[in-house]
Amino acid sequence: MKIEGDFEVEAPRAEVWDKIRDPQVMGACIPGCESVEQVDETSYRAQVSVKVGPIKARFNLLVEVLDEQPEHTILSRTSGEEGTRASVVNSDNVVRLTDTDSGGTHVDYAADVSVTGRLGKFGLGIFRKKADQLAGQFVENFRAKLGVTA
Amino acid sequence: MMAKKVLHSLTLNGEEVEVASVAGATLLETLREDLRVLSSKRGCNQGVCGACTVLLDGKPVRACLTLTARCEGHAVQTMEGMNGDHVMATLQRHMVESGGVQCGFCTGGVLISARELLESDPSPSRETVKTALSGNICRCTGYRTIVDAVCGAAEELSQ
Amino acid sequence: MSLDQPEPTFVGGTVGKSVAKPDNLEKVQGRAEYIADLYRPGMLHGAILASPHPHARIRGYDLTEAMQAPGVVAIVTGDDVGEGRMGAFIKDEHAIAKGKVLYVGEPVAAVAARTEEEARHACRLIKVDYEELPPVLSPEDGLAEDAPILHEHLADYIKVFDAGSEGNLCSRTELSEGDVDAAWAECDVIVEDEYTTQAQAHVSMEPCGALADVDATGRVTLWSANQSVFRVQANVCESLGLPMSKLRSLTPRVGAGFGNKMEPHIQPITVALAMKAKRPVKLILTREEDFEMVRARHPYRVRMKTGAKSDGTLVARECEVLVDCGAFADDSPGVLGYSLLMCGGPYRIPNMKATGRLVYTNKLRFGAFRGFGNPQVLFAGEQQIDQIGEKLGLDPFAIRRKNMLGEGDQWFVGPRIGSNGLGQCLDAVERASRGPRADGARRNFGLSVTAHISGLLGTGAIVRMLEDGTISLNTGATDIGQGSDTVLAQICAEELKLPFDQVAVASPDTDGSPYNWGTTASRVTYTTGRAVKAAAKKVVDQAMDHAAEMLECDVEDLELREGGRIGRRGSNTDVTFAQISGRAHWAVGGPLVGSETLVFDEPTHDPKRAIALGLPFPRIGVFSFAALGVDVDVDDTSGQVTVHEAWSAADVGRAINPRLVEVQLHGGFVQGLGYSLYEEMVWDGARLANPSLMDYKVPTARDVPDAIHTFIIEDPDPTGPFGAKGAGEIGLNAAPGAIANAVANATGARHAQLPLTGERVLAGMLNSAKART
Amino acid sequence: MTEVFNPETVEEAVALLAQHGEAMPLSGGATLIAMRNAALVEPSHLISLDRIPDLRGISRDDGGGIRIGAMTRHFETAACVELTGSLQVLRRAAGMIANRVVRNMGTMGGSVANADPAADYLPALSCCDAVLEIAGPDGRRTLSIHDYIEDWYETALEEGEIITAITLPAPVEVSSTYRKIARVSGDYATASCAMALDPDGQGLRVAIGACGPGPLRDRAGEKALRGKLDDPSAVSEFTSRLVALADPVDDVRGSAEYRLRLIPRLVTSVLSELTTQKEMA
Repeated sequence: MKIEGDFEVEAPRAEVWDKIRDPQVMGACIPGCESVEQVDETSYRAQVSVKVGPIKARFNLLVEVLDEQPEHTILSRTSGEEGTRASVVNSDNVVRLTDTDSGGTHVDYAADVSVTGRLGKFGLGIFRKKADQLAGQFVENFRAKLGVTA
Repeated sequence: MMAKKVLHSLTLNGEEVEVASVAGATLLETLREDLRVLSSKRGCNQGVCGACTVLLDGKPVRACLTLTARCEGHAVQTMEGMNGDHVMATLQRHMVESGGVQCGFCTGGVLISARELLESDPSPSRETVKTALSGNICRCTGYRTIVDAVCGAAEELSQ
Repeated sequence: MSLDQPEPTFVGGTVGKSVAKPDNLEKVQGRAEYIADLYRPGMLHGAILASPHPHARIRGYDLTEAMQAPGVVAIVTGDDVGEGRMGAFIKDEHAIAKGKVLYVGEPVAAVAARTEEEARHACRLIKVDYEELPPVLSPEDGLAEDAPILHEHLADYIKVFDAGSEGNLCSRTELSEGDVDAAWAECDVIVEDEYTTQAQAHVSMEPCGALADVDATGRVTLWSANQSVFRVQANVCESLGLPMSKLRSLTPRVGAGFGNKMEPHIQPITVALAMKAKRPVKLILTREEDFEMVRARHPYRVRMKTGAKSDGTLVARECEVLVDCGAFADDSPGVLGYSLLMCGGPYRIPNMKATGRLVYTNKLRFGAFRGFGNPQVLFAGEQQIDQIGEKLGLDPFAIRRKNMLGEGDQWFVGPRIGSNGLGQCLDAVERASRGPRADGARRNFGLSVTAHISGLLGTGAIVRMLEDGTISLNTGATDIGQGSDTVLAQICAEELKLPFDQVAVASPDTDGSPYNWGTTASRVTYTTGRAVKAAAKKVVDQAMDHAAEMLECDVEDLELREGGRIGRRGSNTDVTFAQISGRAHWAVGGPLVGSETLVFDEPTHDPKRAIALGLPFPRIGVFSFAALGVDVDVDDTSGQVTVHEAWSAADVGRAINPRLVEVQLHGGFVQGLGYSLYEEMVWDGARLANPSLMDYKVPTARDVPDAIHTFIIEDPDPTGPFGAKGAGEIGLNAAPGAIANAVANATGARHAQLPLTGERVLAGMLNSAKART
Repeated sequence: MTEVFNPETVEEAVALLAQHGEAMPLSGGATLIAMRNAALVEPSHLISLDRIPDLRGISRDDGGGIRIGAMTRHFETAACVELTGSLQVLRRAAGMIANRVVRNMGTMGGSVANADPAADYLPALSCCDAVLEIAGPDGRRTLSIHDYIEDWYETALEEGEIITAITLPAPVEVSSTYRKIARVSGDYATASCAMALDPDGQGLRVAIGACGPGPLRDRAGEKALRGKLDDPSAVSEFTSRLVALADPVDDVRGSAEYRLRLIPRLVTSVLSELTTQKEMA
């Protein structure tokens, strides 16, 4: 399942970069994120809850930066599982930052997400909608963190 | 931790039974694992295939979607308890002869659905039969010979 | 029956009679026992942990928590199985994932516990340390130069034919005759297109399962849902390193197969669990597991080009296929080779070239499924025949009649055709479908023909005359519900001139049954039937020898009479089978036993005629033929296709049991209808997105035509038992071609992609409307 | 393992739900037990509503309005002779759910509470301007069907609340119907259309199913279309507005693009069916 999007913020690229690289900021922006714990310079753990109607899941995620070109591009991988409840999630993520003409930052993001196990046995339509929604909420939260509004 | 069992009493094929099942068990689990009543089959456990169909108070239901707790004090009938029934026996004979039985895994569910149809509509059209059986998936016969059997039985019974 | 009891009355020859299957009775009464219905004292329940990754190295397991879970007795992982590998054509598969996982859903570990619920719970507690590897998700990706390799040791695997394996290329096949490249110049009309077909799930109503028990000496008894107790024995023993003599394989009633239960891979896991637990273990898959773990029909990409002269004479065809193998070879090399062999259809095409590649991918394995690679190439080929006919003003029946192969002709690459009733099949469909049909703006007719073989590999039969003169027949062929036990008993009874009910059919048992490759490839009636007839004949011959001594005459003067008696020609004097058998058992010569084994041994390839590289079946079988017409209606609003009526005519040589042949044609057609219109396994990346009956839909009674007319054409095959040929697959093959042709006739739009969903057909309608304006 | 309770009053059920955090109300089970069998939900407690007499039965109030108890099973709704005219659409929708056996089990309340966007009742109830009766820890309330769906599988039902009944305005003698496009008989809708004509035949009410989180209903558009049902360009403008409201998913039943394509085709085809019916009558 591919989730893609882009948005602009009226904040300089360096600031956006710092926020994106800060697990605490990310944790506060990820919808359903319950806790964040830095593991080392390039990875952190997060506990994230997701709910689709009556279906509830809580994932223990590990986010690892695989490659970064500071202030431009960050490639990361999110992997995790649902405790003993048998779903596994993996996501390859890319975020690219570029300057806008007005001195702000344009953010392109893309993630290729796979969920297998218990939650992976059913049609993907609703999950995709949910993922798009979560991405939208993230963007909203992220803007808020930067102190800008849409 | 040992799974907690709950005692249920229900009427199965005309007899009062008491059975201990894991809390929250489905009727299909209770029938098969606790009572070894095996004519009801687990084909999908999602209520789609119809191989587990049984009668609850005379109406066909999916045993896999029915909690045993819900059957407390109610009457459940499986094929084991219907073999003596005249209408069922007629349906069975027509199924045997028409070629409506191949692998047989869906057959019990098909017959129970057909039995209930003939109760409410003794002379159904072929379309009515197909509609009544549309919740019983058969992957072998292509349905034609099953519909033949149900219509043949209906005709014989109406004479 | 003792000698003084009344003798049985003979009811007439049973071959050609629609005898009801004896197993029907227990099935309608809910008494038939399938694998899930078997219980043994002290039995445990098994469950499987499936891989969440499409491609990963297994670094290790942590079983601590799972072992402590309630009810758990044993856990099996790749560490518990040796280096043995199983596989029908290429031995590339361990009993359970070892070292690597190759698809989402692959069994990684299995638990035996007191209850199924406990076993499933414990599976969730097993921790597997994976190192993820990049997956290969399509054949195209698999062939890319820098593609990750699934089977690093492919070169070392045992292969039973020249597979040409390399990298992720599992096998390749190349067949040609004539000179295709030169022939295009002779053609007045050429059609060419690229077709794609989808993965179809078998959806046998009974999911796969097994029950294994180990005795005090370590010998295993294994019951399982299968299409061959012998393939079960072979796969379990190869993958677990057991001598075959240490495993007894049996079968209860089987809830259908369609190919899904042919190459077993749940059985080795169950046996490993039972050996480790030292207790009987039963393992039954859920429906979702049956979708994700077992196998499906191969997705194909077919590029096909066909050329003809202006009078409609076919001149050349080229066909190139790219086949998704999935993670393991399974029966796939055979499917690829067979579809290339069949890609010309039952036509005389002097210049043919067919090439194909089979590529490993990180998906569940694809394998045998009723039709075995034939429906995919027919979907392409039968549309091209119609297109050529349209361009030349020849109707679908005429162009097919003009080009069809006849008796004695050689099929592509060489096999000689025995009996051929295709012309009569076309006549039957044309006559019956010509009648008045309901009119509609988007209603039309479509036609397809097909051929299919029956034969293949070893088989046998043992016919024993019991003390009372009745018969025990043992063939080792699993009846998966289609009625082979009934048909084989009919053949046996006919040869012995006994009433049908005096022949008992033994359940397959590797301890006592003669080898039978399997209930697959439309082969049991033809191949096993031949063995049964020959074995029964031997019993008759032995009985004749006894009778000659008992009646003090020459064998030449004797005749076999109905009801199990042998008498002197021209006299009423005779002896009964009971008298003969009694004499044989207690006085002279010993009990009467006739046995026969055979293998179909006519070569497929005629080297004088054709070039063949990587042919997995050097000997295949005899040809059955069929024609299928359908009347479809396309809904203007949704584009959805409804099949109102179907005419299915099949030349099966001789229908031993006409009713059972008809039901094969009905059932095959309906499974083909689902394949043509909506059945499709969908992947989201590496994950199968619809492994449930909620999301994967098969036809219900309301989705199929009530009017499926069948026409049995009997053009007896000289080698078949009473002339019979196979009928198991031929009813399905032609469905996608016929339905696609009907949809094209109804909407004006051709479709090169299956299934023909409402969505695709509507898009086609809108495009062709646009093209017209 | 799930503990099951069989309360006999609504109050008892509501109290049990409040008492057990992970408890879920269970009505017919056709969906919830299927989800539990697949481990999609793992409730610690199930509060079965099966033995609460108040939740059963279909009745008529003094004004002719119809009240359908939440535990009314699909087969009862499909056979209910009170559902005539403008309410025929609901009866037809009930008769198209899954298959005969599942219709013996599933309930209207359960289906509405589950809020599957592809299920059949919601568009039909939207077309009927139904009102939900709800009971919860804070007492009883009613809610218009139009305010019920908030998002994908998200409803205005609060934690601990259950639906007790669905009420419908008194039927009027007009044509109404329900049509669904589904892959096979008994499947969930790829797209569906519930439609009723106005009593004077000059206007319509229409709700589209399976093309967004909830039924698509454009009441302003319906108003604008009044008197212009035989004007193809007005109908086309109306269906374009519905398409603009849609937010369909791509799933195994069809792509979002196909669903968008189906909306105007369904509306046009069902409208022509209803107007033909009216002319014939």
